[in-house]
Amino acid sequence: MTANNNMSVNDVHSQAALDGPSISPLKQGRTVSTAAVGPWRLVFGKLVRQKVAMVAGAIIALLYLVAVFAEFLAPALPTTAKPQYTYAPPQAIRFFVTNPDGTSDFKLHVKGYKVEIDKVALRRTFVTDDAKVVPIGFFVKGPAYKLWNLIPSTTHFIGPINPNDPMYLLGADRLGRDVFTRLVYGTRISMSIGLVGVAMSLILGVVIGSISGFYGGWVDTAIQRVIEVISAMPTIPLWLGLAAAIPLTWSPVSVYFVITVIVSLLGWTSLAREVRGRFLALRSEDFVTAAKLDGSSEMRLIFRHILPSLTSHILAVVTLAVPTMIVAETSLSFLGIGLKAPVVSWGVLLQDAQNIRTVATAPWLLIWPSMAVVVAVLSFNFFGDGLRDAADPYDN
Amino acid sequence: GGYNEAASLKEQAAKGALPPVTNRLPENPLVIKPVESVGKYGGDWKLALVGGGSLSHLFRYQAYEPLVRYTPDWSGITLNVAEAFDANEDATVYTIRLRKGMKWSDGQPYTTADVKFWYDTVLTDKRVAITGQGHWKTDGKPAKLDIVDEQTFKVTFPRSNGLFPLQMAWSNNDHTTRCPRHYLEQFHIDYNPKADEVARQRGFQSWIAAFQSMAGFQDDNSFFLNSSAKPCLFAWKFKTAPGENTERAVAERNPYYFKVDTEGNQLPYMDRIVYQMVADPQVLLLKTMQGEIDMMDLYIATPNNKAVLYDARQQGGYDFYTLTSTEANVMTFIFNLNHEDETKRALFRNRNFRAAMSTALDRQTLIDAVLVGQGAPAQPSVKQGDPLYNEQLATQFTGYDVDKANAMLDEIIPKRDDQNFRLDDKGRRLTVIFEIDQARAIFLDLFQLVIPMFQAVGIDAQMRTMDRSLWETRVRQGRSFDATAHQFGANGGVAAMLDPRYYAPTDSNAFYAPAWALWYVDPTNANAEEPPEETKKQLELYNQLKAKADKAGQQEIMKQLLQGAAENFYVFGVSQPPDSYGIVKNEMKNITKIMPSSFGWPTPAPTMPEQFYKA
Amino acid sequence: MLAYILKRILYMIPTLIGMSLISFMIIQLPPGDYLTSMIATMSESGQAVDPAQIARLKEIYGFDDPFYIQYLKWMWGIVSRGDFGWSFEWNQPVSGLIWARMGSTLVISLLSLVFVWIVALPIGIYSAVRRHSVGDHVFTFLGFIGLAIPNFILALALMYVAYRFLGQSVGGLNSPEFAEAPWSFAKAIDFLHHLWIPIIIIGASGTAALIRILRANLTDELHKPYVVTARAKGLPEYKVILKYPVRIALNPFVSAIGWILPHLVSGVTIIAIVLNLPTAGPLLFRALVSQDMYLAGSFILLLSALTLVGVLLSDLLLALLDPRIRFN
Amino acid sequence: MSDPTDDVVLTVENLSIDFSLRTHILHAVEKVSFQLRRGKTLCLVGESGSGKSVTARSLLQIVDRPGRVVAGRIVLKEAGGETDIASLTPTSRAMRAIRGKRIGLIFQEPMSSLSPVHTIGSQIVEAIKLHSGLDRKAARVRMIDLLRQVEIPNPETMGDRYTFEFSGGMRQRAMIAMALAANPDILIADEPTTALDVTTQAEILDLIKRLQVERGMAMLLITHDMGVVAEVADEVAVMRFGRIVEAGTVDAIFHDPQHSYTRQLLASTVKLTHHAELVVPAAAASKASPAPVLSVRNLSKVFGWHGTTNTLKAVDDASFDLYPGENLGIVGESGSGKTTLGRLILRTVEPTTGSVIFRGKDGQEMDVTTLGKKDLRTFHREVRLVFQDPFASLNPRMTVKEVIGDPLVVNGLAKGKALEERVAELMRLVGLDPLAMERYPHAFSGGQRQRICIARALALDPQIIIADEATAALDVSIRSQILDLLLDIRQRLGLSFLFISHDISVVRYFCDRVAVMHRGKIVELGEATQICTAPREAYTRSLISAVPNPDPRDKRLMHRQRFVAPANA
Ligand SMILES: Nc1ncnc2c1ncn2[C@@H]1O[C@H](COP(=O)(O)OP(=O)(O)OP(=O)(O)O)[C@@H](O)[C@H]1O
Ligand SMILES: Nc1ncnc2c1ncn2[C@@H]1O[C@H](COP(=O)(O)OP(=O)(O)OP(=O)(O)O)[C@@H](O)[C@H]1O
Ligand SMILES: [Mg+2]
Ligand SMILES: [Mg+2]
Repeated sequence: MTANNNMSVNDVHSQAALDGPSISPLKQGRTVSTAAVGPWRLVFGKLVRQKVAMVAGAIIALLYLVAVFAEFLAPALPTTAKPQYTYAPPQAIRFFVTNPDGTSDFKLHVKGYKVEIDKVALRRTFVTDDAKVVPIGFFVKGPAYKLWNLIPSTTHFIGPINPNDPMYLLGADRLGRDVFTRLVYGTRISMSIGLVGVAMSLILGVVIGSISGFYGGWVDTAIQRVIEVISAMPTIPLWLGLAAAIPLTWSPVSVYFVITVIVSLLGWTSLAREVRGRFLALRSEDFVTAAKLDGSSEMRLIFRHILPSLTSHILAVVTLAVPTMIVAETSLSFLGIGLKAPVVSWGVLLQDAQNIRTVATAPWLLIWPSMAVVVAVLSFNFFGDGLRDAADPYDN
Repeated sequence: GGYNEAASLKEQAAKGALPPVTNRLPENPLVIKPVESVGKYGGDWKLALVGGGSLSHLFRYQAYEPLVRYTPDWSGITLNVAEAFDANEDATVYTIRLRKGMKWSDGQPYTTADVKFWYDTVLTDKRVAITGQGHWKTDGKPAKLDIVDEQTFKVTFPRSNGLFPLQMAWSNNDHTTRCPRHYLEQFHIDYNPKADEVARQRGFQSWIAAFQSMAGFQDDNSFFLNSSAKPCLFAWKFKTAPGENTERAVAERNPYYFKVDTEGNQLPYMDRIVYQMVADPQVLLLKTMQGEIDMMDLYIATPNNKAVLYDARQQGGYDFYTLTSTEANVMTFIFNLNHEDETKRALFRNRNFRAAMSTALDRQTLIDAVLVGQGAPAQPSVKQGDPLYNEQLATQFTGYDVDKANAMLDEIIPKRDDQNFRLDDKGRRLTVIFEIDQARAIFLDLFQLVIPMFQAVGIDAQMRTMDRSLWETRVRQGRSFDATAHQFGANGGVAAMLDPRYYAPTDSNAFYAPAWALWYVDPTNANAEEPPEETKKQLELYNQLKAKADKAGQQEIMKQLLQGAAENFYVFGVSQPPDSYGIVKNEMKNITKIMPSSFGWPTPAPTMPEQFYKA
Repeated sequence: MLAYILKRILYMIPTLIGMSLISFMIIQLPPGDYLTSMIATMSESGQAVDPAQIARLKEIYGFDDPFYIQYLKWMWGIVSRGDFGWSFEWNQPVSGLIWARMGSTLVISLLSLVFVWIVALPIGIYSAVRRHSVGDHVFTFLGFIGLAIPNFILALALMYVAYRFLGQSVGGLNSPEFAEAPWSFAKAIDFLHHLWIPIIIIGASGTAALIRILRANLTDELHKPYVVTARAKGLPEYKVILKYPVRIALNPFVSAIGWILPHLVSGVTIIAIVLNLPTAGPLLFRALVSQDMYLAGSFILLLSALTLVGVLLSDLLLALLDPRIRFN
Repeated sequence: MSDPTDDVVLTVENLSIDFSLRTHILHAVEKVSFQLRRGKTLCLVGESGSGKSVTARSLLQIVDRPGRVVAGRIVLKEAGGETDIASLTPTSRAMRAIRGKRIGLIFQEPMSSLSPVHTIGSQIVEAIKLHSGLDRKAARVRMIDLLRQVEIPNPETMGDRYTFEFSGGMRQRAMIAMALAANPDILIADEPTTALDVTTQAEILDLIKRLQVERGMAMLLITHDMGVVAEVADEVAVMRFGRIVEAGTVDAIFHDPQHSYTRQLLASTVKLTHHAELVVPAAAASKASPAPVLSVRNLSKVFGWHGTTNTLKAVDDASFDLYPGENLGIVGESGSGKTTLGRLILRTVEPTTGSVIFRGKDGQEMDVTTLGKKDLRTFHREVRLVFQDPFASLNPRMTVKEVIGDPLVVNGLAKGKALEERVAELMRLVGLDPLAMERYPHAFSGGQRQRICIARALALDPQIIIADEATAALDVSIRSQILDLLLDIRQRLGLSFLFISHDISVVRYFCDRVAVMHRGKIVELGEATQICTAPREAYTRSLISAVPNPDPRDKRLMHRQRFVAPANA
């Protein structure tokens, strides 16, 4: 009898499959597949189809590559100052040199400078010296460095063939340091330190918001009060207070790291509020009750059953928070409580450029670091956008 | 005689709102010879202040009216509020005569009673406990004040105090001309039994706080705060004082000002001084370029800004004036000779160590990069050409020689670790943290270049920048900092004697030896430390110098002091400070084109702003 | 409803106490106190400092009291007399200073808020309705540029532009010639001339976030069945969108209004310093740097309290707008 | 009647609608043709997912995004000629003039089809003003009139209420009022009664019929309830897989069906009018007087704050026993407390008073109302719930394998390979293809989802399953298959069912005993056949009389009894 019943169900089932709704392939010759695809494959597949997100992802990858191999990629050292080239403008890369006999040869080079000192205006004026050819090349010998503080080397990805020749592709700063080099080195700090803070406030925000929204009641009320206190507090006093309270013997990087961490300990509130709101709505959903009836513990309910519904939101927050952290660093540097020289970060570079002299006479000091921040921020956002769209299994 | 006055005052006098000008001026007004020409009345002097904590700069523009003031070239002093200022032979008794009929800005007479009031309530009143005015004391005890009559008083020191007149002229050093008895009485319990009540009405806890605040002598910044009600002797008095408005301050001409020009016109020529409160120097720079500022050098006149200011001369309608430097060096490296850490203290006190560090510096590179080539390698010293010039002090260890520096260090701290940094006697890596006030932009630039130079000789030098107040707390009050950098001091003349901070640890500005300076001021202080013999000798020389009443005698001793400084080699520097600059609107007249730059000679006040005028 | 408001107001009391305690703690974090920076300045001008006198001053200012006594004294002054303490740096009661600056802060904050909304709302709606269109990408791009360029850099650059090409007096909210003048038409025009830079800069960073959030919320709402219902009635498309999904998508913004004040004050501080605006930020910043503790503490406390009120107001506003919340 | 073509107000010709999906193009509607006539009702029946709603929406050009009309014409008769709706731009003025004014649409989901932040009244007023040019006052008067017509009590005050203050039935009626606001010529009603119990359903059908007669409106009624079809249809079109497989007069369809699917539909309908034959309660047969596995005593639930007048007794003093191997049906009006009763037993809602005694396999008794967290978890292993709404009870972010496997994982019963095998076994048991276990819930049809929920309930070998409207969303043929499956499982595993439903025929088919609930109280409890054929209580009688008869020649609803509740019950 049992078998019989089962049979009848299966019969209809297979009949339905035979005589289902009519479908046709998207394009001629493509096979139709409705077979199951793993969730990650699906996300990835969707992501790949979003061109903007892919480009953004590639740029992020590139930025991290630059961060990892900064020493090798930079033509010079970030601290090497050449007084004779203070405020030297950027040089254009040129490809051909004209020989005296009128023919031209392919030779990668930049043109040197003619420098004059104006004693009254207290500045050097630079004129491109067409006669001075500075040949440049790839994998050239240059100033010695230690890759990751371990591997000593003198090979640079790009640089002047004669290490003493001036090559300032993005110009020089007020101490005659190469902006390109400093930008490359700055990538390392700017793209790494903030992430710890982002991760911390993410975890705190999610966990505390979950607990508040899941349990409700007095737990929720208490947590809400704490959130109110913390987020109503202006951040500048906190930064200043902390900056002054941290022992001086710590290196600037670790001081900044610690401040970042502490501030992210306080920066979780907005995410927590959002997560809580969603939890309040979701905790009474049937599928949560179903999971509870299945015997799931509260932790499992929170993390396995409810949280995945928030992935898209959380992803968006993360991708927004990373660039916010990069920008925040520059603002803190401005207040003198962020990173400081001799550490090189984009924020420090921008802080250096934060004066009328630069705006008026050396805009490259402002433009390139700003560009770096803008590109990073845009990349993170477009990539995050794409990820979010792709992670939504119900979006077509 | 027939004195002339500004139209607005004339009007008021005509209406009877003011007494006639003759009655407002003292019987014997101070006659000022204009720098170029007799001016005309009118116009605002537009200035700016950056940040709230910089009110002490007001002394430079508006409030330099001591009994005696410095001459425009800072070669000495000249009479100002005082009609006569005489010393006895051994500089123990000074007799000072005020101007008869001289009045505060509210028309009340200014007499010796005001001086006496100050002496009683500020200098010697333990309750009020306002500090400073060290030149009124010898051996920590105040001089004796004798009032002879309404105009004359005598100051008697138990011991010779030859620097007294020079110090009286120092910026903000002369309380006696800024303490209106008739106004401040109400806040002092001895003069007004209800002072406590008055204080509470104004929001103060007690009469002490109220009196301190109203007198404004407790620190430089508070003298002007909310001071529009306080009478003064200055050319301009506040109508809207700083603090009464946090955005701008306005001072108007004082109808009772005691100076006239050679043609009998009562000074000042200009109607008002208008200060904008600016939060960031960059805005001020833009405002200057736009022509919103009439005459300024503070905050904006950095070497870096010169190029943009130069380009904007046309649009801003201004030109430059020259500020001759009075500082001992562009930047002085200071090691903490009283360090808490014994090993470090011993090392830092080793003159050869400091000499080696000095030798490791490539000064020409620093000068080229940061000073655009302006300047010459030198140690903190009196400048060449000054009668006090000491060649050894100025030039020793200025040659750049890494090998030599290494060799010198090898004799002291030969051991190195795997990263090639030197180890101290205890085997720790020798890390020297330079703590720098982040507001000093030039220091930051210099240090970016200096640190690799120190590292090249195996010293793990690091820089920590911090906010000014934190820096003050750590460096001025702390003993645990390794090293720092600072400027100021003096490179010659009168200033070198008044501020010998890098030549002998005479006061708390000698950051290299705070404990020794403390010992000099107060040997019984718990934090004081007896300095070694050679330093004690320096301090003794300074005592002798102070006791000399004549200039020649003072110079003789100063020379010995400088030679001692060369031998001690407490600190080292980078370069002789190049001349600086300021901007002045083309329409501003009677401006001295070359003047010293200093706080003690409060630039440009000794060039007499009261006779500035706008064409 | 009334009970709810009362309950919320009651909740505010412990929150405020917590906030005051934290504000007080923060301003005490840096080593030293106002006296040390004052002594520092005194020594800077060559005055010798007598330790005995320092002790006396400490006593007069009450700096040698333990932390909690100082805190209680301060709180007692506020509660009993409305006395927020004394500003050492400005030598004035704190309250006068604060109120003078609070007004302009609120004006600028509100104006830039309005600016942000005016710019971001249409763009956000457009971006949501035309998701992934060229216009959407262009606006997103521009918005993010505003987000990515540190606003002090933008402030500086715009000021330079205003100086160089527009010949405008930069910084502050008035040209010097109008600073003392009474309000007039010309002064108002001048005021507006000064206002555009700060508003654009504050707006630049704010719009991007608003556009993004609005776009996301609206996208979620646009395909809800009740929108189709409205369409099926025959309503024109713009009415369909404005009346239904936009109304609901705005709710999160309404609930966030209350939190904007501290963000604006913190975020605007730097701009205000650079642009020389007479707002609370720079004064607070100075007070913190110089350890003018009652001024700083009162500022923080007041901002927090205002925020709390703002949060309450925005919650009430939200309840007014969204009956689901009102009736829960 | 005159020439039938004169009566035609709308003609659909060869309508085809495609959905371009990620992997393929779905032809949701293919070559569909039908006509709507003045004063007549066309019923569209068919399998779930066969394209009924999509067809209806296409008439107003509001098909959801990837959907597109690819062929065919939708010709609307106008005063001066004809308009092809399919050729209009969706946002054009012409199209907007048709929406609401010419064609009114009642949506399938009343819950979310109304704006949550506007009052019901204002949403109706908007529709009135848009097409009639009445001023606000007049529009409001008309709105109140409309609400009164759809039998909303106190229309003056209810008009100012919000959606969530309306019960499901009231929302559906408000929706109808809105669709009728501009006196449309054509009314499209998309399953207007799915969420309702039979009594409410009957009233709404009555109303629509009345209005139709009054106004001569043409109606397109979409439903899967063959009883309803038999009661109201003039013509019937049967859809399957996007095509109309058969169309004709209602009589012809019911009494002379041609297509195999139509026959299958009708056969299932008829089958469900009797009690399942082969079922003998296993436990009841073997034991003389078995102890009940679950004893509910005096269970009550009061919603709302204590002490205020604003309280609602959702369950009021309910007592009953459930014996091993027994199917106990619970029927009753919408909102009578059925779901709440089930939830009280599981304590996902805390009871206000009363006790629930459970006897485990080992014979040990426990009072569920006093259990601690840990014991409750063991209890939940034995008593499982199938939710009323299968879709909502499936986590949209978990694959079916994870959903069914979750109870096994958290109870530590299976892992890895073993887990996969057990899940496959369960899926086969409920007739699902185990190959589909990696798919997400949205990739299943309503019936398959319901079966997933049943598989999850069965995973832990429970003693009791509380099945809450487990077949409500299915068309009749699938419904009967699932019921058979459950009966079979009961027999094999010896479990008991608490079967909550508003469908009397399903209860009669499936249950041994039936409890009738009304306003939280169990008003009658007895043998299923007795309740369905000889109800004793007045309420039960009215309930049974409201069950539509799936025979157009015997329209029972006309003779139904109205139950007037005693005042203030
Ligand atoms: N937005 C959409 N995207 C993809 N497919 C859709 C969409 N809307 C409907 N479909 C598909 O179109 C087909 C017809 O759906 P429709 O809603 O018309 O079914 P129905 O006959 O109304 O079913 P039910 O009785 O369950 O309401 C279904 O297979 C459905 O999956
Ligand atoms: N959480 C709750 N808060 C307040 N009232 C509730 C709640 N849950 C249910 N109710 C009310 O309790 C009554 C019974 O609801 P229940 O869901 O048990 O009805 P039902 O018999 O299952 O109806 P349906 O046939 O529509 O599913 C209803 O009037 C409902 O409005
Ligand atoms: Mg449908
Ligand atoms: Mg129910």
